[in-house]
Amino acid sequence: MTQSHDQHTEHIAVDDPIIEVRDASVTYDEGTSYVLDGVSLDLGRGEILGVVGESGSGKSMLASALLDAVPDPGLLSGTIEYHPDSGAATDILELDTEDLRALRWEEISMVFQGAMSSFNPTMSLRKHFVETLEAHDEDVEAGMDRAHELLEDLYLEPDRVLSSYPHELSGGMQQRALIALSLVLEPEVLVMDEPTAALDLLMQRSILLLLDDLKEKYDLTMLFITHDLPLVAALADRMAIMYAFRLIEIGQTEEIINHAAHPYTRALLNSTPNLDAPLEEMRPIEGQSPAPINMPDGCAYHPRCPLAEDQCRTEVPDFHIVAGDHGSACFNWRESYDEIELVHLDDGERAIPEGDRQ
Amino acid sequence: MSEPVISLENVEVHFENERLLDFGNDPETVRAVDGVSVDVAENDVLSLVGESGCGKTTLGKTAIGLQRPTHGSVKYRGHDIWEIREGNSDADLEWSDIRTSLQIIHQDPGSALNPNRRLLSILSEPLRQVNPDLSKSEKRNRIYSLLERVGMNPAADFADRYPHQLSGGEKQRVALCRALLMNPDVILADEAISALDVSLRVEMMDMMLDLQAEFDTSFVFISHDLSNARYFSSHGNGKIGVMYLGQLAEIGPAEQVINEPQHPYTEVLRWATPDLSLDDHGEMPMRKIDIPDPINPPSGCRFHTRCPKAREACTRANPTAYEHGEQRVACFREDDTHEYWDSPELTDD
Amino acid sequence: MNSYFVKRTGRAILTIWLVMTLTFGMIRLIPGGPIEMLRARLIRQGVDPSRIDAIVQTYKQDPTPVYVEYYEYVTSLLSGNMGQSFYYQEPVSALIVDALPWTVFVMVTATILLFVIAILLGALMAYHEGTAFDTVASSASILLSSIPFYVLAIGFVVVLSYQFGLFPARYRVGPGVEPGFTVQFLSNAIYHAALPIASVVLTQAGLQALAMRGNSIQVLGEDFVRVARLRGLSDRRIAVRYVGRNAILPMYTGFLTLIGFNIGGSVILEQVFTYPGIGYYMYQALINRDYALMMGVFLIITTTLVVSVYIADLTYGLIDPRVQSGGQSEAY
Amino acid sequence: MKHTESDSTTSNEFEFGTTGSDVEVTTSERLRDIYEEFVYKPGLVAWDDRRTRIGSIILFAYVLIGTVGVWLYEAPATNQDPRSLQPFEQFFVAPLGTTGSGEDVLAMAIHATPAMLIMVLAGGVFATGFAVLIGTVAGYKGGATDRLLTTFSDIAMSIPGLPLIMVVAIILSPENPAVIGVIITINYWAGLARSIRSQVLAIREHSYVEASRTMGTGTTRIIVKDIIPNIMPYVLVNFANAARYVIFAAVGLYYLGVLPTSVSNWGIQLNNAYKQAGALSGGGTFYQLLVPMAFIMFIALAFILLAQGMDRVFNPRVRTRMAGESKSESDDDTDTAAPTEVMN
Amino acid sequence: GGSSSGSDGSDGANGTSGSGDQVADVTHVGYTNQVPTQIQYNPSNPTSYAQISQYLLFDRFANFNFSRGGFVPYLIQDWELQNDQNRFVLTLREGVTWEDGDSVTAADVATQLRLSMLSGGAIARYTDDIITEDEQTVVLNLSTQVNPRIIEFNVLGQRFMTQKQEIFQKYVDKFDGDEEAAAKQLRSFKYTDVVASGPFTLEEQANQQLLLSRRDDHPDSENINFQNYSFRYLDGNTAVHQAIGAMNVDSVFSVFAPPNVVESFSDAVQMETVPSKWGYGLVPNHDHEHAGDRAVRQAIAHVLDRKTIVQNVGHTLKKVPPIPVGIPSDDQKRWLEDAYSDFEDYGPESMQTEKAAQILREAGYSKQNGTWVDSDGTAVKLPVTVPSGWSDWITATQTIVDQFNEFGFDASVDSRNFSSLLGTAWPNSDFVLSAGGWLPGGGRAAFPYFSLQHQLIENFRGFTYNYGPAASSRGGTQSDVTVPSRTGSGSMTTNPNERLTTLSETVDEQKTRDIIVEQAWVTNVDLPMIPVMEKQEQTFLTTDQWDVPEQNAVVSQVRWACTWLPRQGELKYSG
Ligand SMILES: Nc1ncnc2c1ncn2[C@@H]1O[C@H](COP(=O)(O)OP(=O)(O)OP(=O)(O)O)[C@@H](O)[C@H]1O
Ligand SMILES: Nc1ncnc2c1ncn2[C@@H]1O[C@H](COP(=O)(O)OP(=O)(O)OP(=O)(O)O)[C@@H](O)[C@H]1O
Ligand SMILES: [Mg+2]
Ligand SMILES: [Mg+2]
Repeated sequence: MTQSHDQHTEHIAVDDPIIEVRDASVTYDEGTSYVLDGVSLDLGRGEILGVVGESGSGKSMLASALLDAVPDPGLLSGTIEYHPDSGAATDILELDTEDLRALRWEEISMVFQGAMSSFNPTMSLRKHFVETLEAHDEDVEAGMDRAHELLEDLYLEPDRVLSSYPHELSGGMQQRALIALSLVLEPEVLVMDEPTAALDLLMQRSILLLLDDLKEKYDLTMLFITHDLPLVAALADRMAIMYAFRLIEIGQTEEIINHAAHPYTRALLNSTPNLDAPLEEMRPIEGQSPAPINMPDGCAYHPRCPLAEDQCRTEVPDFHIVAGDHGSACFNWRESYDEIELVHLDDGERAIPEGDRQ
Repeated sequence: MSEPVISLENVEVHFENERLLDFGNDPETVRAVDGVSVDVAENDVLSLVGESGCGKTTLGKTAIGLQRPTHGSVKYRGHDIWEIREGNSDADLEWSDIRTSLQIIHQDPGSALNPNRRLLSILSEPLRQVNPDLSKSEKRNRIYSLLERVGMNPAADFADRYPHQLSGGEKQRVALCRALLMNPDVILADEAISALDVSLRVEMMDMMLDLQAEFDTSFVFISHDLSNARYFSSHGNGKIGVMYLGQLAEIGPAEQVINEPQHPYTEVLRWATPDLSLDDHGEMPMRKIDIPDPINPPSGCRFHTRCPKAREACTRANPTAYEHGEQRVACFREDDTHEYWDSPELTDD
Repeated sequence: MNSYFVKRTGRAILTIWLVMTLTFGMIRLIPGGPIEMLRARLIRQGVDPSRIDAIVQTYKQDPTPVYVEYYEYVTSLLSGNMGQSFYYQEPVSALIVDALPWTVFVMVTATILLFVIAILLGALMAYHEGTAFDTVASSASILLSSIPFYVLAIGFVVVLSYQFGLFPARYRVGPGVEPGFTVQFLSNAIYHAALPIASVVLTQAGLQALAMRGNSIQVLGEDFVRVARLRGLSDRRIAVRYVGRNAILPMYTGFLTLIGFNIGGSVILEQVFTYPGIGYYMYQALINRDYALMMGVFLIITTTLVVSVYIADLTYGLIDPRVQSGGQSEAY
Repeated sequence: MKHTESDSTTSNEFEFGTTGSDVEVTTSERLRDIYEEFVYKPGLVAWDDRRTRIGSIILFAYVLIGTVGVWLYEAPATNQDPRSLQPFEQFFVAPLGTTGSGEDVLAMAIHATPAMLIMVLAGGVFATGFAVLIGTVAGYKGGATDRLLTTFSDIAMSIPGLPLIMVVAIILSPENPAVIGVIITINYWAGLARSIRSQVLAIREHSYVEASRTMGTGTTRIIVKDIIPNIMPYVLVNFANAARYVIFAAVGLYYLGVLPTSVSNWGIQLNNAYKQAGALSGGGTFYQLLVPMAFIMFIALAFILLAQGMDRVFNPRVRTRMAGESKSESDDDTDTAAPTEVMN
Repeated sequence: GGSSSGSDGSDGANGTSGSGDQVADVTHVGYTNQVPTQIQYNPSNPTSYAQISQYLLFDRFANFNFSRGGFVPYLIQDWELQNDQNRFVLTLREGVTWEDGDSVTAADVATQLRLSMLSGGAIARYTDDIITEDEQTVVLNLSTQVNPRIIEFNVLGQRFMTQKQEIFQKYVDKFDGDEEAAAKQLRSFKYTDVVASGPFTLEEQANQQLLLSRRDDHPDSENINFQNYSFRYLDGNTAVHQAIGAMNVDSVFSVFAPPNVVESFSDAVQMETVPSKWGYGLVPNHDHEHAGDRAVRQAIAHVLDRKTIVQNVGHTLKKVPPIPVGIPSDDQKRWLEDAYSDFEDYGPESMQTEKAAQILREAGYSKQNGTWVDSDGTAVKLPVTVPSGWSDWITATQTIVDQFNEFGFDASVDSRNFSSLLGTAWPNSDFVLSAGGWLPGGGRAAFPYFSLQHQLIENFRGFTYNYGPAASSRGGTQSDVTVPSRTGSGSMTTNPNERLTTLSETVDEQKTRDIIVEQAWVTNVDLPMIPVMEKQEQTFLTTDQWDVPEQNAVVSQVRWACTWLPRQGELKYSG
């Protein structure tokens, strides 16, 4: 088959999106450097979408963009449509200050990278909860009951935690308290930007488990950002891979893990230490990802890509539909199956079930 | 086997913390390391894993003589290093010899290198210590060759840079070079790869393993990630030690610890280690998420507050290490005749 | 009792005692004693030389060994007696009781005022970072800080007091104003303190404002401020509880230290304004070699300084919840 | 010891890299390096910042006045010109007027400059040098050394500065400007030492310091190579602050008449104008106050500007970015690193 | 009270205008530089003794008028040296009373003189005892012959009728026992609850002012047509300048106001100056190889341009002494009379470099590379020591140093702490030339005996004075001096110590004058001290609401016009 037969598309759609991101870009330095470059993405209602990418690839920008909270002086363009349970869709970027304030935390909430710095160090946690409730004109008593329940769900002792100052809690506790804080207004969507990056694995895994429970209990939609691919593998329904400020691959988790079609994704999978995989075949990715001010033309991965061709150097690839809702922004996604073996799979699994792939 | 390079015997490290404006309380004692015995052989790799705050760093630093143990002994090739330092030993070893033989690579690449010195200057420092007679050009040549060896080409260009002009991975490589230039017997790699991007970790570990073979150096490798520890220890034919609250829960050859974990805590760590398999890891094999306060560690077996298999007996006595093949495991379950088996299971209510 | 508290208190007392001893010794090294200064004064008054000799003769005392003098000084100090001023012929404690409130009034008011101004201005500059307002305010802050307070004070005296007669140039209150809690007295006292206070405030607020600006900008960049915005908190609350509180905290110790520092600086200020406070007496004591008074004033200024740092150290933990553990550091 | 083989290989491998003239190159290279490190790049960065640029220009002007100026401009003497000339009255005789005894006011101010500069330098060097010594040793060594030195500086800090200086100045009646500078900073260093200590406490937690210790590097070398360069920006900023303090205090003491009046000084000029020439009482001698005031303010301004702008200069990030070595580093605006604890 | 001086802004002299003999309820506002609450009136107590208010509260014995060069009788209406000069008889004015109603009697005067005698006053040296002849007459029985002018100055000068017998007799009695204890008690007694003898009584001692109110029953009361006199506390010259400039005060005494400040005052401010009989001169270290050389001293005197120095310091403040001699400027002509023209004036208004150079050359000095060196080739180095902080003296010194340097002496300003001058430099002669007073100060100095004594025998500071003829107790050797004789050729050798003793004991007027001329000549030639300028005391009177005599009137030539004129009916409220 030749590439011309490939189906390609600007974005991979889902059935019942709660958030539709279209061509979201963030620029600094008066438009000269893109730190988020034309990202289009659907977040399905009730799903957990894992976003993976190496440090500096624009993950946090994407997360901030969802709340129209890109740090100054960044400029955010594109559209981000929010579809509430009932009622009309709104473009978040068009909202006025008051509506935006209502949307944030009440509809879409966020947990930041680094809980340690997300709390005001001079205020007790109870204050944080109370002031959040007050700022949104909620009933404080009912809200605090909710907070107690949330904290208990997160394996914390509510009274002790609430009367503490942030620094009196361990990192893991702070992170869980922050999750509770972000859920206290019962939002629909929870955006989590590397909520566990600073924690050790045991705590990360435990929190992930709790998140899964919370998602069920509170009927949440989650966007989970991490640079640690295996971490989300067990949690996420779908996964999106980011490289150099762009989305380069998206699909069901199983698809990504077992049938990743982008050379970068495959390399990333191969460089991930894994308890079960044979040791010999793990390979690091050579080279470094580009900085926003000197992005290469064409596919941003081409300087590191073993499959790079002329076309890659000049054209930015769209999503090529690999299978169903699995899209990969690579001209040579087919070749990558042969050229880059996934080391973590058993030999049998490595073959491409040809029939499924277009 | 030959005599171990370092051997720790029943090492304890306690820190006393004074608290401000805290009326009436005694100073608090953190038992960061509490009775650990372990050996590091020539050309060995020992990985220490465990949760944050369990005492890995403290144990590692104690092993290389950066931290003075409050109890127990740390021996370098059979001689107590603190006695040598104090001059109380009749061994024909100088403290400075020991000092140069035990080196460290830290976790944070950002603070591992003095931001005010160029790489050449940073890397000259170890040579200055071990080979003060080398001429400037000889020093430079050695540095260049080692830089190239760790893949930093062109070396001359890199040597002229400041640390902030390097990526995190490159900084860690320089830190590795610095340790290697000391020609050490043991390098403590304290989370040396944790701060790096996932994609760079393997590369860094490979590099260390290559050089371990080449320079005949032993590594004490600290990580909280079991899969990294496995990668490192397995390749280096070494051991993995699992720490919990200042004590060694389990220690043994890498593949055995990974594949046949004996201690319930090792299983917990295994559970927590992410992998690319899609099947559910299942229920959390722990009764509580948070690690107990190291100031008031639980009585008996330290893990009993979280251990899913804990029984009443575990609250009473602290298990000693049981041999299990090449592994050593601190759990009563190793002793088929222990009263553990007869005591009731612990529940949280 | 808490050991830190005990240690800190012990150190404060030790400090005061050491400074007292040091001063005691140092003052005795000053060339020319009170008697010589008395002689000089009498000569200038045109008193008959033979009478001067007679007077001076009667003041001469048998030389006591320094350690005896020291012992006597310390013991009488412990019973609250600071000795007799040779120049003013009054108990030192009476002079200090008379003068200290005025100095404290001027300097504490000035320091509080300058911090309030600095905090407000600094916060405003930070919020408007990069705007023309920021540039102008920063430049003005720097310019004002380059004026020594006494130079501004002299300028004030020349222009506002002498040229335009808007403010009194000297004294704590006007003639005929009787002390008491009367409106007249209080307003008169404020009127007289206005220029001294203004010269301290104007010359010192700038740097503090810049510090506040820096702190605020730093805090504004903190994640918790961002999160607070996302949480929908009002701007006012963020400005006060989040940015303000955290930016002011690092200035707290500086505030108390500056009070002590300024009380020391009153030596020059009160001279310029002929404001008989502690600093004024310090200078008088110095030029008249009035040992007892000098010691007394020195001791009082030292004590204020030590006490303000002591308070700062002890209360910082209460104000900043993060500071809980006294630093324990391993010796290398 | 162990890897002798690799030793030989490395030296062989890089034989071609070693040129015969290695040593000479090193010397001249080192000179070039020193120039680059300490003159060119800091200069470049300093120049880039408006504050340091203006500050340096002003300071340079003072240095010129203090060196060339005193040589070009006739020294003040009584009756060198007509008495009580107003400024600009006879511009070519005495541009800024004369005193009641016919001294050129500008000449007095100019000829007071060299002593002032020496004072500032001596005071600044003493205050910062001593503070660095005490602060780094206390912070780095910790333990009993730390307790001793900290108590020492705490006590020094608790002595009221100005009164202490006045007493010492009267005891010693110093005339040498360098000595005066040191006396003025006799306890100024203490606060600085305390804050340097706390910075060192943080710095010594950096892993490269521990790495140096692990290599067996001596304490002195660690302090000099690993610690001091890190506090250099802070020290320089505080040097400028100390300099300003020296000016303020010295002028104040001269104004009060506590220091010997044999030398000329702006403070003495102030005093004379204020107390003798009747500048207050509308005798038309206000200009005699203004000239020394301006001299004091501008040099103080220079030091504030330098202090405010200077912490960038020795920051290697900014330095290399300016020198065009690295392009990718983000601008971390060091503006925000204003000192939090400033004293008059 | 009737004080109208409520605030800084108001003029003290408003209120109902009095006409004719009526007493206006106004306050004349003067000034004091002492903290009012601390002022006390026991003249035997040196601390915080009043400096101005006692002039109104107490009657002075007699007042020295500088213009007349003699005492004007006041409380002591008449005095006479009689009975073969062994009695000094004082006669009191009639009708003077204490404010408690008692008359001021001879017993009071005697008490005060006795206390002075007992506590070491100068009269003790020649007084056997003091007796009261009757209510109005006091007699001093003298032990030796004394120059009557000396007695006058010692008994009448600067003495106020303060020590009422009723209150102070007990101290006299105490001297019978333990003298030291008595002296100490007397010295520490603070006389604050005063019983006035003058035309005013002390009404109030407040923080900022002393308030005095008029007494009806003083003989001079009728001369005073205003009710109150207050002394406002003003600290420092500038405060005074401002007060008088804004006419917030009605008069000030003894203030230091340079010409430009005086010029800035309104026309309604009138300045009176009186000589202070004290002033800046150069005191050489006579043991110094150059300063001890008469030729160098003469050269110095020639080099100095005294007029320029005075101009630099301020002509309102200082006066140029016409000739450098041990007699105050105003009194030189009066005492030297015909001999005046024989005296060398050393060029008061110019630098006589020619003459100076000639003198030096004759004495073996020469000029090399612009600097004078002595015959050994040692440069003439003349650092001039001056107390730091005395700004007028420093200005003068600076000018002198500049003139020296211009001439070719290697001179510099050596400013030192006053205390270190007092403590070490002066006692140890650790200087080359020191700024110092060339006159002893006070009205006394108008009698050349005192000023010559000061120059020739004992530097008044009571420290080492190593001039040859000086008293041996001071470091001198009481040696003779040889100077060229005043008239024509030849030289004259004299022993100043002996001659001045003679002067103090003679009652013969001609002899007195002869010795004065002779010893003045010695000071003029040998220059034991080099007079530079004489201080002027300034008093300011406002004329907008007060009638005062015209400027420089003879009656105003006293210390202090502002307190003397009211008694004389010469300062009246005019509305
Ligand atoms: N305020 C800013 N101004 C300019 N560039 C910025 C700013 N904040 C972030 N960037 C740049 O935007 C790019 C994307 O940043 P982002 O924080 O989204 O990365 P990330 O994927 O979240 O990385 P990490 O895993 O390190 O958090 C980076 O290159 C970063 O340098
Ligand atoms: N210098 C010290 N003073 C006091 N307590 C200390 C000190 N160093 C470590 N501790 C305490 O000792 C315990 C063990 O610390 P250690 O750093 O060895 O843990 P770790 O296993 O390395 O943790 P991590 O994975 O977070 O690095 C912790 O509770 C820590 O707080
Ligand atoms: Mg991020
Ligand atoms: Mg650690």
